[in-house]
Amino acid sequence: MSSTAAETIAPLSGDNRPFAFRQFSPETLKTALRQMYLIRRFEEGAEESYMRGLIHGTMHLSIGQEASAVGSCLALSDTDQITSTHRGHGHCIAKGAEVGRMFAEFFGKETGYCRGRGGSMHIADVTKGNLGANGIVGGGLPIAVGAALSMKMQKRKDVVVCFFGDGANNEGAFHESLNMAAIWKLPVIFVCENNKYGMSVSTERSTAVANIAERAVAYAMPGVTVDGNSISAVAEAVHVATKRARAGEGPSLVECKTYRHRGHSKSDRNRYRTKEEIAEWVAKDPIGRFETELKDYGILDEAGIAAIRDSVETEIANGIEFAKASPMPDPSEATRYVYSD
Amino acid sequence: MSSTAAETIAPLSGDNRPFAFRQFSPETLKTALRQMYLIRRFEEGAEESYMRGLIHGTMHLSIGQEASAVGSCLALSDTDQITSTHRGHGHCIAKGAEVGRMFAEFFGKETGYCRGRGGSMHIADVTKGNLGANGIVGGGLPIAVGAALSMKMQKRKDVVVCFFGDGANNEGAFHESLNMAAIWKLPVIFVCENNKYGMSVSTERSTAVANIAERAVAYAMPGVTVDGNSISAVAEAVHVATKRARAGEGPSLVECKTYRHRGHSKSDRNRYRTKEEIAEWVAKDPIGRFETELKDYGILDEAGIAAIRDSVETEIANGIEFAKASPMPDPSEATRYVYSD
Amino acid sequence: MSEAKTAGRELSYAQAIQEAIAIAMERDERVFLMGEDVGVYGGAFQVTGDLVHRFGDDRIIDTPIAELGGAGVAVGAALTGMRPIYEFQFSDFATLAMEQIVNQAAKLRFMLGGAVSVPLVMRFPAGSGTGAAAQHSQSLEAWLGHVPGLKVLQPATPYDAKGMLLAAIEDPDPVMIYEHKILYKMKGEVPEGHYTVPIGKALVRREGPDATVVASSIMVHKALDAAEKLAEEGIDLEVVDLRSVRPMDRETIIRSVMKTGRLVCVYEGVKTLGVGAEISAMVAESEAFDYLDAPILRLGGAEAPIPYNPELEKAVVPQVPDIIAAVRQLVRKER
Amino acid sequence: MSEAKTAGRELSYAQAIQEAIAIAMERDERVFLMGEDVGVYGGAFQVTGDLVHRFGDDRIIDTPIAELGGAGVAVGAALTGMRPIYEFQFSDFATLAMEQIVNQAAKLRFMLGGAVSVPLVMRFPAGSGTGAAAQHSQSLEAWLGHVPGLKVLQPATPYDAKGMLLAAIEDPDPVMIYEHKILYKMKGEVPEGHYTVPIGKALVRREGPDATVVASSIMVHKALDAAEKLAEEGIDLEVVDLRSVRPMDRETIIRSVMKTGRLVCVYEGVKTLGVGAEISAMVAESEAFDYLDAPILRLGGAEAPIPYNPELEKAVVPQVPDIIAAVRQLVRKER
Ligand SMILES: Cc1ncc(C[n+]2csc(CCOP(=O)(O)OP(=O)(O)O)c2C)c(N)n1
Ligand SMILES: Cc1ncc(C[n+]2csc(CCOP(=O)(O)OP(=O)(O)O)c2C)c(N)n1
Ligand SMILES: [Mg+2]
Ligand SMILES: [Mg+2]
Repeated sequence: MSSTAAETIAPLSGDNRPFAFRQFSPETLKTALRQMYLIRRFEEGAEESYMRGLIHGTMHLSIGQEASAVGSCLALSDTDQITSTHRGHGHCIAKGAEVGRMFAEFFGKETGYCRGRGGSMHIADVTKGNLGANGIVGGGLPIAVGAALSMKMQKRKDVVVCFFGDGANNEGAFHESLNMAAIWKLPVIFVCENNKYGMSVSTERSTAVANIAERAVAYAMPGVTVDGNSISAVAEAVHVATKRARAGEGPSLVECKTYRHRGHSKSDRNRYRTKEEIAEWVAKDPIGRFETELKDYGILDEAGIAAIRDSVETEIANGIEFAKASPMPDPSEATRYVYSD
Repeated sequence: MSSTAAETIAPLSGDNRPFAFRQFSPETLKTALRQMYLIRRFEEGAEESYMRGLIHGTMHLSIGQEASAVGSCLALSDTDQITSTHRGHGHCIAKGAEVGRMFAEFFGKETGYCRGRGGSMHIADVTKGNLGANGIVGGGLPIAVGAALSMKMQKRKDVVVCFFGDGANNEGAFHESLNMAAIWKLPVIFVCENNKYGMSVSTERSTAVANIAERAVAYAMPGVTVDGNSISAVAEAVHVATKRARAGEGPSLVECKTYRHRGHSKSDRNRYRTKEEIAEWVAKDPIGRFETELKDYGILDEAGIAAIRDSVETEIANGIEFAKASPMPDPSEATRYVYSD
Repeated sequence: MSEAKTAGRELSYAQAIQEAIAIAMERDERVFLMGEDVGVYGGAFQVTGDLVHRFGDDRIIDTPIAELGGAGVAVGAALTGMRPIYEFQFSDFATLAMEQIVNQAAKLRFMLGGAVSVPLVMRFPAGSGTGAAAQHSQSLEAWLGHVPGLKVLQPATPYDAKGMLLAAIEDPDPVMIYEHKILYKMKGEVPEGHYTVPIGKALVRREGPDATVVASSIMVHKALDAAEKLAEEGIDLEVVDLRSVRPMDRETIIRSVMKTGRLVCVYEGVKTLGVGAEISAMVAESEAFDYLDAPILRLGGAEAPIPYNPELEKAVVPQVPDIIAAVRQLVRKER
Repeated sequence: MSEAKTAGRELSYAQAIQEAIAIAMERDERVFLMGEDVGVYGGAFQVTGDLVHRFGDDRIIDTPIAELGGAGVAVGAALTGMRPIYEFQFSDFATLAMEQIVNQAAKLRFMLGGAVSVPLVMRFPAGSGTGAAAQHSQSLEAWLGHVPGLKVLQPATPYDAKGMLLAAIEDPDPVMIYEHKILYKMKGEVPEGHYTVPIGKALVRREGPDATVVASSIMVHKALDAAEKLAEEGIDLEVVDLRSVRPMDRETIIRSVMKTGRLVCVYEGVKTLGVGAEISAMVAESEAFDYLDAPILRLGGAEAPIPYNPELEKAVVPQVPDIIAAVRQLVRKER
C-alpha cells in the first residue's frame, strides 16, 4: 500500500520479520492476539445476547476490523488518550476495558461503564484513557484535538489517538480538526478505519479521493495508507506517528484499509455489497492472519493458541454472567448525573 | 505563481499579451476597468457616507481586491450564478448591480436591493444571478454547490462562481462543499480571495498549507493560485475553470492572492499588519496595474481613462442622490417578507 | 383537502411518507430528495425504501455524511428553481446544520426583501423509544419552532404524515417536519392519490367537556389512550393534536380551553422551553385566561438527556399513567 | 459572594468580563481562553483587549474560523483537565457548533454515568441594536435553555457579568453565557478582585406591589426605565432580573407574582418559544396561578428576523413604550 509518511522503521540488519515482530516482545504479541480474540468473541457474544433480547437498541459490530483497534493501541499507555466511534467495542477493549462491565453496559446495568445510561454507542473508560465512543459521526474528532491541546498545555508526553471512519472523513469536523491539530502541532494521531462504506455509501461514491490519507496534504501532515488487516502494518504506522507526536512535531493521519464482516447495524439489509466482496474480505480476516504470522515466527503453536482462546472463552462467559447478575439502575435515578453533584 | 490546473490557455503564435487582452474585445476590457473604478468609488462613497452617519452598522470594504471580483465575473452571463461574501460589494457590481440601489440598501431604503432589510452583508441581485452576500463566513459555499446541482438537474449550461475568503477555507463547510461538488462533478468554480487575513489572523497562523489551492488535491479537483491583483490572471484561471464546468467535467478551485487596503471592518484597530506591508500592497494596486496594461497595449489613453473615471463619478453621485431621495421602509412593515404572501 | 379518495386503505406512517414523496416527484420534476443512505439502503428507517429504483439516483440522492453541507445544498437548490426534500437520518444530526437552516433557509427571503423564496422541506426523524440513547433520541422541534421564517410540523398519523408532506412540498417557504421514529410502523387510514393537510391547523381528535389536552406527535396517541381510561371514571377529555408548532393554531386551542376551562400540554421534548411552554403561555395571555378553572399543567420530557436503559428511557418521557394522573389532579382542582 | 470589595469603582460590562477572565487565569492555570480574533485584535467587541500580552498566546488562543471544531476542542480540553473559555464572535455563529454543545458538552457526563464532567464556559455575544442585520443579531438563549446538562446565564450588569463569569469558570459543568452586545459599553459598579454571583438566582431589581416584570438581559434596563415612568402615573412595578435561563429561579419569580398578582415577561428573543414562554408557563402551573389577577403578558421579539434598517430594527424588539403600554393594559384589567 502507498505511503507518504516521511519515516518508516528500518529493519535491523538480518531481521526481515514485520515491524511488530521486531518491535514487541512475544508476551506483548500474545496479548495482542488475545485482545483480538476478546474483541471478536465479545462482539459475537453481544450479537447473541441481542438476538436473545438481552440488549436493547442497536449496535455496530467491528468484526473483521480488530487489527486496526489493537494495532493502534498496542504501544499506548493508560495515560495516552483515545476517542472512539459508534463502532467502538474494539477500541474500548484494546484500550484495556473489562468485558464484564462492557456487557453490563450493553445490558443496561448499573455496573456498566456508563451505569446503563450510555449503551454501546457511548461506551467509555476514562480511567484507561478512553474518552468514549460517539454516536455522532465525526463527533470525536475535535474532542481529540482538544484532548491533545490539553496534553500539550499540561506538558504531558501523552498522545491522543482519534479513531474515525471513512464516512466521517467527509464531515466538516474532520477538516476543522485536522487543520487545528496541524497549525498547533498537537500530539494527535488520526486513525481512519476505512472499511469501504459509510453505512451503505461506498467511498467511491462519497469521497473525492481514492485514499483518505491523500487528504493529509491539505493539512501539511504525514498521511499513510496501510493494510488495516495487518496488525503489524497498523502498529508500525501508528508507532511512527506517535513518535512524531511525542516529539512535539505534530499530528499524522493513518488510514487503515479494512472491512466489516457484518452489516452496518441491526437494520442493515445488505443491499449495497456483494456476497463475493464479503467473502473475499472474510478470507483476509486479520485474526487468522496474525495467528499464522505468530506461528510462522515461532511465537505461538497450536496449543498456545488454543490456551489463549480458552481463556478468552472463560472471560467472555464470566463477563456475561457478571452482566446478567448485575442490578438494573433505579428508575427513580433517571435524571441523575445530568449535573455534577 | 504555482498552478496545478491541467490546462492553461496557449497564446496564439506571436501574441504575447496577457490572456485577457487576447481573449476579450477592447470594449469588454474597458468595461472591466470601468467596473473596477465603480467598485472602488462605490466603496469610497460608502465609506464617506458611513462617516457622515448615513449608514448604520458596519461594512467590509474590498478596496484593493477589485481584480478578483471583476476578473472572475468577466465572462459570466446573467444566468450564471454567484454566491458572495460579507466583503461582497465588488462581486455585486461585477455581476451587474446598479450602484444606486446598492447605496439605497446601505442607507436602509425601500428602494434598496433588499428593501433596506439586508444592508451591506446581504446585498444581492438575483435578477443578475447574484444569490447574495452572506454574513456567515463559509455560508455561501454549500449554497453555491446547491445552485450548481440545480444547473445540472435543469440541464442548463450555466455555472456558479462561489467567492469565499482565506478565512472561510478553514470552515467545515468548505470541506463538505468541495467534496460534494467534486463527487457529483458540478459546474462550480470556487474562487478563494486570499487577502492574507481572516480578520486579524494571518493564513500562516490559521491554515496548515501555504496556498489554499493546495487543498484542491483533497477533492481531486484542479487547484490554481494566481496573482489576484492581475485581472488577466484571474480571468484566465476562471475561464479555464468555467470551460471545464460547462463541459460537465466538474469543479475547480482558483485562489486569488490579493490584499484589502482597509481594515477588516469599521472596528479594526489594525494591530496585526505593518504599515510597510500595507504600503507594499497599495503599490500593487490592481486598478493602476490594469490601467498601465491597457495603455501599454494601446486600448486606452489618458483621455479615455479620464472619460471613464468621469462617467463613474457621475454614476456614483447619481447613485447617492437616488439613495438619499428614496423613502425609508414603513416600520409597520417590519415583519413583512418573512413568509411568501 | 383535494381529490382525496376515502377508501379504507391502511398504510404505515413510513409508507405514507414514501407515497407522498412519490406523488410529489411524479407531479413535479423540480422535486427531488437527498439525504444519507436514502438510495439503495432505503433510508435508516426504510422511509424511502425502493424509491431510488423508481426515480433513479439523480433524484433520490445519497449524500456523503455531511449534514451542514447537505442542508446548504438543499438551500442553494431551492433558491434556484428546485424543490428539494432533505432527510436528516436522525434529527439529532441536524444540530450540525443549524447554521444553514436558521441563518440561511429561514432568513433569506426576509434578508433579500422578498426577492427570493426558499421552497424546501426538511424531514427530522425524532424522539425516543428505540434504545439509541442520548444522541439519537432528541425532540428539538422547539428550537425550530422559535425561528421565524420556518414552518414546523409534527404529524401524528399516517394520514397527516402524507398530507402534510405534500402540503409542505407545495409550500413556497421552508417547512420542517418532525417525524416520530416510533410512529413509522404505525398503521392508519391513508387515501390514495394526492391530498394535502393544511399547514398550521390543529385538530380536535376527541371532544369532551372536562379538560383539554393539547398533545403533539406520539403524545397524541398516549393522550387518546389516557382519555379512554379516564372516560371509565367519568372524566371526558378533549384531545387536541397540535400538528403545527409554527405557526401555532391559536384559535383551535383557545376555543377548546374556553370550553373546558382546563389545560394540560403533553409533549415529548424537554419540558423547559419545550412546545408546551408556548401553548401554555399563549393561552395564559389570551382571552381564554378568564375561563381557566385550574393551573395550566405541562407534561414534557424530563430535565435529562435520554438514557439508554429502556426503563430509564421510559421514565424520562410522559407515559399514559402520567397523563391520567395530571388530568385527575387538574379536574380535582377547583378555583 | 466572596471577598468583594465594596468600592464604588465603575467598569464597563466588557471590562468587567475581561477582569473576570484575568482573575480566573491568575488563580487557576487550567483556565484559558480561545476564540476568533481574541488575541492581538482583542476580540470583535474588545472584550479580551490586551489579555494576550499579559497571558501569552498559549493561553489566549486565536482559532481559525471554525466554530464547530473550536467548540469541540474546548470540550476535549475540558474533559482532560483544562478549564476552557470559548468565545463565539457572535452568538449567531454558534449555530455551527450546536452539535458539540448539545450532543457532547451537555450530555457527556450523563451518557458516561457521571464518570466525567465538562467544566467549560462558552460566551455568546447576542442581541440586536448594532445594525448588523439578521445573521448577526439573534438572541437564541432559549435554544440552550431547552437543553439539560447546560447552565445558561444572561448577565444584565457589569457586576453580574464579572461575578457570573467567575462562578461559571469555577462551575464543574458547562455554562453558557449570553452577553448583550449593546451592554458591552454600559458602565456600572464592579468590585475589585474575586467574587462570584450564584448561578440560578434571579434578582429583584426594583420592588413594587402593582405588577411584576420579569426581564432578561438588556430588557432589565428597559423595564427599569419603564418602571420610572410608570411610577409617575402611580403604577409601582416590581422588576425581576431573570439572570439565569437554566436553571430558572422558580422561587423568586413565583414569590413576586404571588405578591403582585400580575406578570409581564420581557425578553428580546423571538416571542414564540422564547424565554418568556417558560416564565409564563412556569407561573401558570404553579401555586401563583391562584394569585393571578390578569392574563400573563409577554413582550418578546417580533416573529421576524432582525432587519438592517435601524427603525425597523427597533420595531422588532420590545422598547420602553411597549413595556409601559403592556403594564397599563395589565393593571387596568381586573378579574
Ligand atoms: C453526524 C452523523 N450523521 C449520520 C450518522 C448516522 N450514521 C451512523 S454510523 C454511519 C456511517 C459511518 O460511516 P464510517 O464513518 O465509515 O464508519 P463505519 O460505520 O463504517 O465504521 C452513519 C451515517 C451519525 N451517527 N452521525
Ligand atoms: C461563521 C462566522 N464566523 C465568524 C464570522 C466573523 N467574521 C466575519 S468576516 C471574518 C473574517 C473572514 O475572513 P476571510 O474569509 O478571509 O474573508 P475576508 O474578511 O478576509 O474578506 C470573520 C471572522 C462570521 N461572520 N461568520
Ligand atoms: Mg466506514
Ligand atoms: Mg481574508
